[in-house]
Amino acid sequence: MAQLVIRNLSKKFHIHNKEITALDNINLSINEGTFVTIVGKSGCGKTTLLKILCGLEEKTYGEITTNCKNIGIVFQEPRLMPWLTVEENMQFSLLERNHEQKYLVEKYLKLLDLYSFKDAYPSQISGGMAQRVSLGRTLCYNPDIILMDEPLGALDAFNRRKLQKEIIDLFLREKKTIIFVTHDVEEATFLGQRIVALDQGRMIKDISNNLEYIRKINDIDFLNIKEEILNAILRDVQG
Amino acid sequence: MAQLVIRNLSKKFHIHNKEITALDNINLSINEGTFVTIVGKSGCGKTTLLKILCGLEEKTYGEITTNCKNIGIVFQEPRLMPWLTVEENMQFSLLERNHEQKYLVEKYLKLLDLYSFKDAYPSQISGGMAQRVSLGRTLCYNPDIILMDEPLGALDAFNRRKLQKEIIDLFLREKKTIIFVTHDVEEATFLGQRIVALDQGRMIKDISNNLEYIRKINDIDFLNIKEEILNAILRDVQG
Amino acid sequence: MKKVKGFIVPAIIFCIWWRGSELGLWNAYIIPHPMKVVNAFVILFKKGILFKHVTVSLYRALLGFTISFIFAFLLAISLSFSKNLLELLERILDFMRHIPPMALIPVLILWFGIGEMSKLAVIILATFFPIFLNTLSGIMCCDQKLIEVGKVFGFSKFHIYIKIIFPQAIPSIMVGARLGFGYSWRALIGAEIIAASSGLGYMILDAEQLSRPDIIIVGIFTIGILGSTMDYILFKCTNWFLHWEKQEQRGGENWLS
Amino acid sequence: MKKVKGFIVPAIIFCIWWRGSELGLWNAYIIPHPMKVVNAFVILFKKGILFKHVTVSLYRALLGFTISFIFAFLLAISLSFSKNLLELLERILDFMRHIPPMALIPVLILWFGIGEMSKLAVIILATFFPIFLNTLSGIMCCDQKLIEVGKVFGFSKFHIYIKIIFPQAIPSIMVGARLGFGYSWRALIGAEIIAASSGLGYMILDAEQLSRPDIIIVGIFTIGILGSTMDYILFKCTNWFLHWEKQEQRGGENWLS
Amino acid sequence: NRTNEETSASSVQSQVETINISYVTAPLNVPSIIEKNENLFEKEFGDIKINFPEITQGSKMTEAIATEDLDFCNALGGTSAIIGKVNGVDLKIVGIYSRAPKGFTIMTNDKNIQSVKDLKGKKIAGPKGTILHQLLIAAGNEANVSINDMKFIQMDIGNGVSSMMSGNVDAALVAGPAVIKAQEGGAHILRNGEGLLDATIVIGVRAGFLKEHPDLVEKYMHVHENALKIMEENEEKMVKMVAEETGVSVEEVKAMYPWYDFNPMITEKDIKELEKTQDFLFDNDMIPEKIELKTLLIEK
Ligand SMILES: Nc1ncnc2c1ncn2[C@@H]1O[C@H](COP(=O)(O)OP(=O)(O)OP(=O)(O)O)[C@@H](O)[C@H]1O
Ligand SMILES: Nc1ncnc2c1ncn2[C@@H]1O[C@H](COP(=O)(O)OP(=O)(O)OP(=O)(O)O)[C@@H](O)[C@H]1O
Ligand SMILES: [Mg+2]
Ligand SMILES: [Mg+2]
Repeated sequence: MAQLVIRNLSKKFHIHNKEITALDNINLSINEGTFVTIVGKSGCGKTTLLKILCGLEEKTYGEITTNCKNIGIVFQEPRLMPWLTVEENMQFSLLERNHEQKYLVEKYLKLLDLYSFKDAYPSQISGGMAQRVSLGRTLCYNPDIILMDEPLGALDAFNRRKLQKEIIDLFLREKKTIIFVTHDVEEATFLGQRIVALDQGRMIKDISNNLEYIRKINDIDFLNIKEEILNAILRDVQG
Repeated sequence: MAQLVIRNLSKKFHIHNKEITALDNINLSINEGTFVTIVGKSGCGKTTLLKILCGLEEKTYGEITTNCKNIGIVFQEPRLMPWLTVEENMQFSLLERNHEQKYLVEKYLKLLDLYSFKDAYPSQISGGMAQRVSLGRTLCYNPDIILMDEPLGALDAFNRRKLQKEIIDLFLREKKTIIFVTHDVEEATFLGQRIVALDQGRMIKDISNNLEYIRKINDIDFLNIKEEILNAILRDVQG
Repeated sequence: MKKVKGFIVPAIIFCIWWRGSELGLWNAYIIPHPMKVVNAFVILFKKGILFKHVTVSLYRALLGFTISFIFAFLLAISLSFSKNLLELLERILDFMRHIPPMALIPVLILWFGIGEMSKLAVIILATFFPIFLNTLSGIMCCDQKLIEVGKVFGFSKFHIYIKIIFPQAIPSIMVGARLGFGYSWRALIGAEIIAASSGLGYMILDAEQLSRPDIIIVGIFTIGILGSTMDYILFKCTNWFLHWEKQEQRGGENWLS
Repeated sequence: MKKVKGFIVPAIIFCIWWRGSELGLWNAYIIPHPMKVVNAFVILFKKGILFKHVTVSLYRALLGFTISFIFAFLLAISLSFSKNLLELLERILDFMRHIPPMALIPVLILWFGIGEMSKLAVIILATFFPIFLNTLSGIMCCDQKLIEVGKVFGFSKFHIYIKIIFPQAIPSIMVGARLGFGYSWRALIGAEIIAASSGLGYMILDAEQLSRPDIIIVGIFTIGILGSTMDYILFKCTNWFLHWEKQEQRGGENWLS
Repeated sequence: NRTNEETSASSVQSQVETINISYVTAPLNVPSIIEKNENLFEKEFGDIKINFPEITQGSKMTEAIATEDLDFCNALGGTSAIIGKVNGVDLKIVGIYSRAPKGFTIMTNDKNIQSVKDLKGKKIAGPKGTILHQLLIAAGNEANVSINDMKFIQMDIGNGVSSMMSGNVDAALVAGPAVIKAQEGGAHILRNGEGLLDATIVIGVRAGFLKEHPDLVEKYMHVHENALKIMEENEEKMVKMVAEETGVSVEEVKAMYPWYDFNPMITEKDIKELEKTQDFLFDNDMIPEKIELKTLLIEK
C-alpha cells in the first residue's frame, strides 16, 4: 500500500500580480520504505514540493494523502538556532533527554564528524559543518518519512560520498521512506530507488532504479540511467 | 608584479578555550589578472582565508600586502537584504544610479536568468536563485579582485556549467584577478589558472594549469591535473 | 469588519457605565452619569474652550515628541558609533532614566523659566528613553552578517547605517517611537502643572481642583481618543512612507494597527 | 577602568554644582549647596527615615513591576496567539496607552481605595506598556524560517514559544523590562500622591510642601542611584540566568551595562 | 433613595471597626500633630482602629470623602469644602480648625515691589481656587488693583515659590513653613490676610458617618479640644514635637504659632467668612452655583 499519495498537485505563487506556477499537476504515489530522489534545475519547484508535503506551504490544488504523521525535513539552508551550540542544535527536536536519545545525538555527532565542534555556536562553524548539523538534527528526530532538500549541497566530494553512503546505510537499516531532493543527476542516480525529474513544475520523468546498493558510478547500467535523466532534462531545455 | 602577497598567514580561533588552527602558515603571491582556485574539504579554512583577504576577519599572524583597494566577495550564504527586491539587491553596492550602472544591473539580471524575478523578494525565490543574486550583486560592484566563496554551490549542473563559462568569459574580457573557492576538484580544475589545495589550514598543493579555456573535462591533461589534486587531498586524508 | 471589532469592548464599557450610573452602582461624584459628561463636553465644545486646549496640547506633545525623537535618535547613533561615549554616558543616562520628571520641576523652572520651554522639558524627559533605548537596541542587535556585506562594498559608516542597519532596526525604532508618543501625551498633565493656562492637562488639573469630575472625564477621553488617533495617523503615514509592507516579507507584523 | 569612566561625567557635574554654589551662580533656594544636601542626607540616614522610605518604595516599585511584567507578558502572548483577541483589544489598549495615570487617580481611589492597591495601580499603569509592546513586537518580528523548523518537528505552540520565539525575542523583552522598571521608579511620585505616609515619592512631595529643597535633592539622588543600581543588579542576574552571553554570538550587544 | 436608606440602616447596627482621619501638617497644624503623636484618638476610641492617610490636597480629600475612604478631614480649606459640597460631595463641617490671617501671605523677591499696588501688571503665582487666591483678590481690591490687571499664574505653593525665587514670577502666594523658608531665601512679605480674610480652615466629616455615628463625631471633637489643652499645658515639649514633624526650627514654630487661632467653635463671624469665600468662588467662576451654607454646617 502506498504510504504517500499525491494527486493533481498544483501550486501557484503571486509575485507582484504575476502568477508563477511552481508545481503543475504532480502525481506521485510513494510506497513505504522507498528511496525517492527528485532532481531538477534551480527554480523547478523541488523545495516547494517538499514544503507542501510537510505542511509548511498551502497547496493551490490537488490532494495529498498519507498515513503517517511524523514527517521530517532537512531544509536547504541550515536554519540553525544561533543561540544554541552544535550539540544543542542537534538535540533540538528532542523534548525529553533520556539515555537513548543522548546516545543517538552522540552517534550522529561522530558520524557527521562534528564531535570536536559540539560546543561551537553556528557562527563559529563552516558552511559545510552547518549543513551537517542540520542533517543531524533531522536524523535525531527520527521521522517516518524524511524529506531532504539538497542536504549535501555545501559538501566537498569526500564528505559528500561519505554521507551519501551513510544515508544509504540508514535507509537499508531502518527502511525509512526518504524523499531526497538534489540538483545533481549523479547523486540522484546514486541514491534513488526511484528517480523523479522535475522541470518548471512539471514531472518530466519518473523511473525506477533497481541497481543494488552501493552503486558503482562507472557501471554501464548506472551511466545509462543517469544519461536517460540527463537527456530528459536537457531535451526540455532545448524544446 | 604580484598584486596580492600573503606571507606566513596564520589564523587561530578559540571555541570554549579549545584552540583551532583554521589557517597554518599560508604563503601565496598572486599576480594581477590571474584566476586562482582554492579547493579543499569542508572546514579546511577556505572561507576564513577569503574573509581575512577582504578584511572581515583579523589575522593571527603573518602579512598581507596588496596594491588595490577594491576587493569584492561573494559570500558562501546569499546574505541578501530581505527588505529589498532581487533588482534592488543586485544594485545594492551602487550608491549612484546612472545609465551605465542601470545597464550593468540589467545585463547581469538577464545573464543570471533572474530578469523575470526582478521584483521578487528574497523569501520568494529559490535557493539557487538567491545564490545567483548574490553573485550578480558582487559582479555589479565590479571590484579589482573578486573573491568567490563557493558561489555555484546550490546550482544544478546546467546552470553551473553555464555560469562557470560566464565567469571565464568575464575573466577573459576584463582580466580581473579572481580567487575562487570551491570544494569541487573538477570545478577548480575547470576554472583555475592556478589551483591551490588546502587541508586543515595548510597549503598542500599549489600548481598551475595552463590549459586553454574553455577546457574539456574529458581531456587527458585535464584529467591528469584533476587526479594530481585529488591525490594530494586524499593522501592527506590517509596520512 | 476588523475596524468594527475594535469598538466592541469600548461599547460594552460604555453600556456598563450608563446602566451602572442609572442604577447608582457607584458614586456619581467620581464617575458621573454619561449624560452629564456629554453635557460638559457640549458646553466646552460650543464655547471653543476644548478646541483651544486641544490645539495647545497637540502642539506641545508633537513638538516635545519631535525634539525627543531627534535627540534620542542622534544620541543612539552616536553611542552605537563610539564605545567610549557609551561608557562615558551610560551611568548618567541610567541615572536620569529613573528620576521622576515631576521631582525636577523646581530645577526646570530655574533653568527654563515658566514658559513653554520647561513644559517641553517635562515632555521630553518622559518621551526620550523609550525612543533612545529601542533605537539603540535595534541598532546593536542588527545582523552582523548583513553589515559585513556593506563593509566589503566599501560603504562608509553613513551608508552602512542608511542601507543596512536602519532598515533592520525599523521595527524596534517604531516600537520606541510609539511608546514615546504615548508618554508625550501622558506627560501633558505633568507638564501643564507648570504655570499653564491652557492645554488638556491644565483643563484636567483645573477641573480636579474645582471638583468637576465631568470635565475630568471629558479631558481623559479627549486625550485618549486624540492620542490613539494621532498615533494611528502618524504611523500609517510613516509606514506608507517607509514602504513598510516590505517588512511583511520578513515575517514581521505590524502590531496594533 | 570601564567602570571608572562612567563616573567621570557625574563627577564633573558635581564639581560644577559645588563651585557654582560657592560662587552663588544660582539661587540657593532651589539648588542648595552640596554640603546642605549632604547634611540633610546624614540626618535622614541616621534617623533611619531614609531607610524606611527606601524599603517602602522598593517594595512598591518591585511589586508593581512584577505584576506589570506578568500581565504584560501574558497579554502579549495571548494577543500573538489570537488575531481575534488582538483586534478586539487593540483600540482600547491604544486608548489606555495615552491616558495620564495622574488623571485617573480619582477613579483609582474609587475602585481601589486609598491603600496600597491604588498606589500599585498607578505604578502598573506607568509600567505596563513598554513591557507589553516590546514583548509583542519581539514575538511578532520573530524569524519565520526558524519557526518553521519547530513546526516540522511537530512542536506544540507552547514549545515553539519556549524554544524558538522567546530566545529570539529576549533582546526586545529586555528593553521593555528595563524601560518598564525605569517607569516604575518614576511613577513612585505619582503613586505616593495618594495618601502615602512613607516612600521616597512621599518624602519628595512632603519636602516640596515644606520647602525643603535639600531633602528633595536627597530624594532625587536616592531614587536615581537606587534605580540604576537595582536595574544593574536585576539584569545582571537575569543575563546570567539566561546565559545571555550566548546572544553575543549573534552580534547582539547588551547595551548600557 | 430606598437603597440608601437600607444601607444606612444596616450599617447603624454594624460596629465601626476603623476610622480614617486625614493627616495634614501644613501650614502649621499643631493640634493634628499632637493628636497623632500622643495617640489621643487611639486612647479615646478604644478598640476602633484609627488610620491617618496623608491626603493633603483639598480636592483629593473631598474625593476620598465621596468614596467613603475618609471619615474626617482634620483640616480642610474652606474653599475646598464649599467646592466639594457644591459639586455634590456629602460633607459636613463640624468645627473650625483654624483661622490664620497672618499665615497666608503674598510674597515677592523683588526689592522694587513694596506694596500690593506695585503688583499691577506683574506675574503672580499661586494655587487657584484657594484661600490664597481669595487673599490676592481681596488685597488687590483693597489697593485698587483688579485681578485683571495682574497676571495670575496657577501653580501650587512649592512651585510658585521656586518660580519666584528664580525670578520667573514677580510674586507668589505662600502659606505655612514655606513663608519662613522664602524669607530665609531673601523674599519679603507684601501683605498677609490680616483685615482681609480669616483664612478659615474647617474640620469636615462625611455626612453619612455623622448620621450613623454622631457619638463618635462628638468624641472626635472632644479629642480635638483635648489636644489644644495639652498644647497650652506643655508648650515647650509640644513645640519641639511640631518642629520635628514639620522640619521647621523651634524658634520658627514659636514665631508662627501665635498666628493661628485654633478655637473649634463655629461663630457667626466664621459663617460670614465662609459666605465671603463662597462669593469669591462664585464671582470668579469656580463654582457653578451657590448653596445655602447652613446645609454644610452641622445642625446643633
Ligand atoms: N568565527 C569563528 N569562531 C571560531 N571558529 C571558527 C570561526 N569561523 C571559522 N571557524 C573554524 O575555522 C575552521 C575553518 O572554517 P572555514 O569556514 O574557513 O571552513 P571552509 O573551508 O569554508 O569550510 P566549508 O567548505 O564547510 O565552508 C573551522 O574549523 C571552523 O570551525
Ligand atoms: N514564497 C514564495 N513566494 C513566491 N514565489 C515563490 C515562493 N517560494 C518559491 N517561489 C517560486 O517558486 C518557484 C520554485 O521555487 P523552489 O524554491 O521550489 O525551487 P527549487 O527547485 O527548490 O530551486 P533551487 O534548486 O534553486 O532551490 C520559483 O520560481 C520561486 O520563485
Ligand atoms: Mg530549493
Ligand atoms: Mg566555507
